[in-house]
Amino acid sequence: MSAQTFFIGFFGLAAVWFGVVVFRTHSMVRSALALLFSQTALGALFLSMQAEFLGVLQIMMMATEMSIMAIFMVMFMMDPGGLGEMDMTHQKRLSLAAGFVAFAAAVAAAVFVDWGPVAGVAPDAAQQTHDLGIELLGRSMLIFETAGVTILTAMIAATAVAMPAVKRIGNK
Amino acid sequence: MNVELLLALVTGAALFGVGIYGALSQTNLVMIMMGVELILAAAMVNLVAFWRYLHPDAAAAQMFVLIVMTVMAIEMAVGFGVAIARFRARGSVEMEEAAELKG
Amino acid sequence: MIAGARQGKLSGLRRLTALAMARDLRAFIVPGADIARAHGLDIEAAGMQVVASPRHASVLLVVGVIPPALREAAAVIYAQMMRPRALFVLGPDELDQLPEADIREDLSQQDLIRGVRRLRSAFAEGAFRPDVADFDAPVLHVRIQYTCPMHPEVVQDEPGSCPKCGMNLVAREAPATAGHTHADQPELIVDADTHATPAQDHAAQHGMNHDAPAEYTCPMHPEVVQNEPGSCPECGMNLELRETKGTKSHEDAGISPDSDHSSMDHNHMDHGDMAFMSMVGVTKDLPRSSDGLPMDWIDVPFGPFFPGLPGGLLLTLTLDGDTVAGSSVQTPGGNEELLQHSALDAGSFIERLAKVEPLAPVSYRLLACRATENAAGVEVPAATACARVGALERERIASHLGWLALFGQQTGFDWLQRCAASLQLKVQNAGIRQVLALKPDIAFLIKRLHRTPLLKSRTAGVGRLAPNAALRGPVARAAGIGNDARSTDPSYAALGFTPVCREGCDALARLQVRVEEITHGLALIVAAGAIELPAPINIGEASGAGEAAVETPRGVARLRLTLEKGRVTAAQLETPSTLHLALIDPLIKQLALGDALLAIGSLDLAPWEVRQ
Amino acid sequence: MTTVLVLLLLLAAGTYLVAVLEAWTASGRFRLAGPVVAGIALLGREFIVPRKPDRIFFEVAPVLLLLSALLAAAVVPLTPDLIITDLATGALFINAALVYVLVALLMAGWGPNGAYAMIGGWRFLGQLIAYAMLIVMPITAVVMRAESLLTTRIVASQAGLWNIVYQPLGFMLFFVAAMALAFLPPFDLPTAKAELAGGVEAEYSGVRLAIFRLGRLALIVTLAAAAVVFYLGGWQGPWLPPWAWSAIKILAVCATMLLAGRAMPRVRDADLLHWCWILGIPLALLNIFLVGLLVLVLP
Repeated sequence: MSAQTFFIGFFGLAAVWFGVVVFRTHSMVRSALALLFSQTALGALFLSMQAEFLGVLQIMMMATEMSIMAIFMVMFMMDPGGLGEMDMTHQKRLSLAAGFVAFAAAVAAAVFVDWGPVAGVAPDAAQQTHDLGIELLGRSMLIFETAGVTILTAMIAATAVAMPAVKRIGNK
Repeated sequence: MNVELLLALVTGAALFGVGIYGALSQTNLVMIMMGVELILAAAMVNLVAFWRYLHPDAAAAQMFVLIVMTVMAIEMAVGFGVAIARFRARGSVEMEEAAELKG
Repeated sequence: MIAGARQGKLSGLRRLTALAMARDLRAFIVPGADIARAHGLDIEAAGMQVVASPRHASVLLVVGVIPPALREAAAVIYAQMMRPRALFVLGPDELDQLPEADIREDLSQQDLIRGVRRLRSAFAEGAFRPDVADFDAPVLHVRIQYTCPMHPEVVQDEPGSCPKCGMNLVAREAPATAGHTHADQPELIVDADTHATPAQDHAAQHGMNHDAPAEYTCPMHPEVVQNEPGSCPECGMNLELRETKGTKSHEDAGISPDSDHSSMDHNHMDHGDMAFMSMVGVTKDLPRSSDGLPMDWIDVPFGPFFPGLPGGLLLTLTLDGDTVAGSSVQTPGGNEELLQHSALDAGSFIERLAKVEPLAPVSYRLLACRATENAAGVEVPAATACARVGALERERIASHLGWLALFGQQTGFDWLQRCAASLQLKVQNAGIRQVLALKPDIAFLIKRLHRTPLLKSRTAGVGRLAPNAALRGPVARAAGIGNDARSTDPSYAALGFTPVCREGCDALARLQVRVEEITHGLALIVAAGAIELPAPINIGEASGAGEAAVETPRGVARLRLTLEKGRVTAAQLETPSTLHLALIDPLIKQLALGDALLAIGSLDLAPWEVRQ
Repeated sequence: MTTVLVLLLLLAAGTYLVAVLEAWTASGRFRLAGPVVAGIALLGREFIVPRKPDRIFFEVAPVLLLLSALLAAAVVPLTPDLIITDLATGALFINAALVYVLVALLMAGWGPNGAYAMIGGWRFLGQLIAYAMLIVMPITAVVMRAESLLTTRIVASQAGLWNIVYQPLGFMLFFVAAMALAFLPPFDLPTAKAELAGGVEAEYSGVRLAIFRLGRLALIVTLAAAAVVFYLGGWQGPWLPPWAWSAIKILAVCATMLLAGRAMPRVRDADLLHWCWILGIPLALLNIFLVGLLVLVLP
């Protein structure tokens, strides 16, 4: 077993385990931080698959994102500390079944599809970063720009929705 | 069949399953968003794995992952915007109480 | 040997750490650094470092007399400190809730230094002991109750499930009776048998109170509140029922100080037997923040020994995030009879009044002197009156410097804190020559203060007060009211006095007024040419009624008294801080926490002189 | 392996000197033995666990703070060869590691179940959203000039002209944001002594407090080292050997960071957010634009 296999397995397991913890813990802050560590483990998984830029970016982006998640969890949950051990789920059986079926189907696809020849080596990290930059600002520029504009629109829209409706309706 | 590719894909599948379970079973909007984040994360794992083991020379695959990250951020922004607005109006982001959203 | 030693044999590595602990003394000062300075103590020069949290302290330094009301809080502070910990008492005070003092010295800098030396050897030898007893005090006993996180009105002494929704009940501490700096003590003695105090019963009743006055409010416009149902004048939506906030804060007091993780409690009761827990129900009665979100408010105690507030001031803030939603203030004692039910002779009365307020003893001594002289009809020679002005102004300078030190501490402006504190220590007992010698240092401090970046943006607009009759002293003068007892004082008129006045009514204006008064005070001392403590004049067997007013550093204090054959039989004191205390609540509403504390600090309250 | 050990030792030495400096700026007393005495004393003192804590968070937070500082230090070169790992994404990695300072403080705030700590933790979160951009965007401009994310390449790109001259605006923004990230005065909102009795630090005692403070000091050194690499030409300089230049520059930046905030009052959090959004981010964008122009115009 190569080191790469080991690390992929290890970080994959960690990511899944933290993912499960998200829905198992009663404390909402723990839940948000479990999601953070799940995503961080994925970042490490990317690193062990030699996708250096993506891995580091994932580790960086998710930390801020999930920290913000944590504060919203505390705001919007009935029992953020989880001391009441209340159950906040519904249609549990259906969800479990759906989750399991999705998992099984995806695994089946992974196992039974012929993925074709496997490439041995990836380009080194500096080359990858360079290629990605060229790709982003060359062929995929339109998609990249669209994504940028979309995120800006989403930011503005979200802010507008979230702002208090001061005198907006009142003036009609 | 490459072991590493399989491991990565199974990881993706497991995250996908957990995410589906979370998105369906949780009653709170924020928790549902967490489920969706996991589903998107699963997609990212698969994309990276395909890039690494099938097309390591295609930079477009990496760009695709960046797009998924953007989608995650957008989902967060819009989700929280809606959550704040609902919380302000109704004092709750529980889905059981969002009858009027069903349309 | 110290009572708060840590368990273990003193050997090897532990001996080394004990030696390090003896070198590294970190003190938490009770009741506060301001009192220590007023007694002329320089803690840092004596070799101890002052810390802000009892968790970081190894020495509890008690300065002077602690009123009985604060002793419980002192015991809680002691219980929160890390072991090995020592109790270092300066002064003759017996503290009933605390263990026997490890080191006891008199109240002076030499004694403090000697005490620190003794403390070092006590730590080096007795930091670890194989047999240590846990510190135990009645205030640390906590009764555990069980309550439903969804239905806080369900409270019982046994674990079980909620009769309304079937959830498991969670344990919590029964509401405490006194406020502490930190509500959570490290050592808990769980005592399920303690009977509920009246205060707790009261809180429990409030939780069940269905008859609370109802208010109707618009879900979109929280500012719309009326007493009857109807539609919102702004958007036409139907108004929703909510209960008034009064009940909420009472009921909350038990859980909130430790910002309990299950803090989404509420006092909504009409869920009936709903199987599904409605979050709408949970948040319906929560108070709305200024941005319209129904948020959970927590009550956080600040004081009585909080590092950023005058020592002894017990402030409880209801915090909505980082914003202050409400507050309550308490001061230690203040109800003591001036005469303690018996007539005092004039000399002891003056001594007694000088001790009322440790932060401004000269002013109160002068007040008592003047009132007795007025009652006896004695005239004071002009030279003495002039020298008394010198002493009063010296105290004003020292007090304002002390306030600057507190201001520096509050704003994290270390240089100002250090510089102002050391100047205060030098000025407060200096003779006229020394005061004049310190003039350049004070001028440098003021010049540097004027050039400080960010100072304006930090203070301008904070703690804005409408000019009104309840303002006294520098606070009034910063609001443009020339309220100054010195203007009518003939001995001041002879020295060419004009009051300092500023418009602005905010913390910046108060800072400027105090700084300017320091400069004016120096000029007045130069004009007076002498400093002499007011001494009681022999009034013989005189009788009569008299009154006097003195402009203390915090504002005018008035004293009325009746003399009968040389003995004071009745006395009535009016102090500026009593009036200022009532300003706090409206002053800090909707301010951010840092601004709120700064606003309170800018009032320069002296909790000790508050009389109710 | 030896590189790692040497660098860790150097980091420890730097941290120690910074501890001495910080004690000096805070109390006005220069005691060379102060930090070691305080550290040993804390090791012997009791570690108190408050009531009803989130024990995992409470225990992990100080370690995570230290870890994130150490990880960020791993890609900082002291000389061309003295670097633990010269990652191809080094400049981004520093960022990624430092974001976990926020996570650590959030955990330290939530863990002990105390109001002061919790407010401190949330305050830092509010702060970070404002200035995280001010760390990333100046680094972007630095990377644009170097045309590489490699930290060694970034230093090499400044051979002719240090970035502090090439893009002074970026340096100022990065410096201020770094001070805010290390919650140094005047940005010490999460640990404000007189507002929150120590804030996130308030409930820590004994060994954990020692680790928390150590992590914070290591963070200051790392940030100073990053500032040196990005803007002050790293190891470059005449006469002295490269390592000496790195050391001198890092200590000088540390001292400036520690001293700068002591002579002014703490910033209000509302003001900080306001300035970051209204002033900081437009200036950072302007900086990127200017550097882009310079890169295109200058050969």
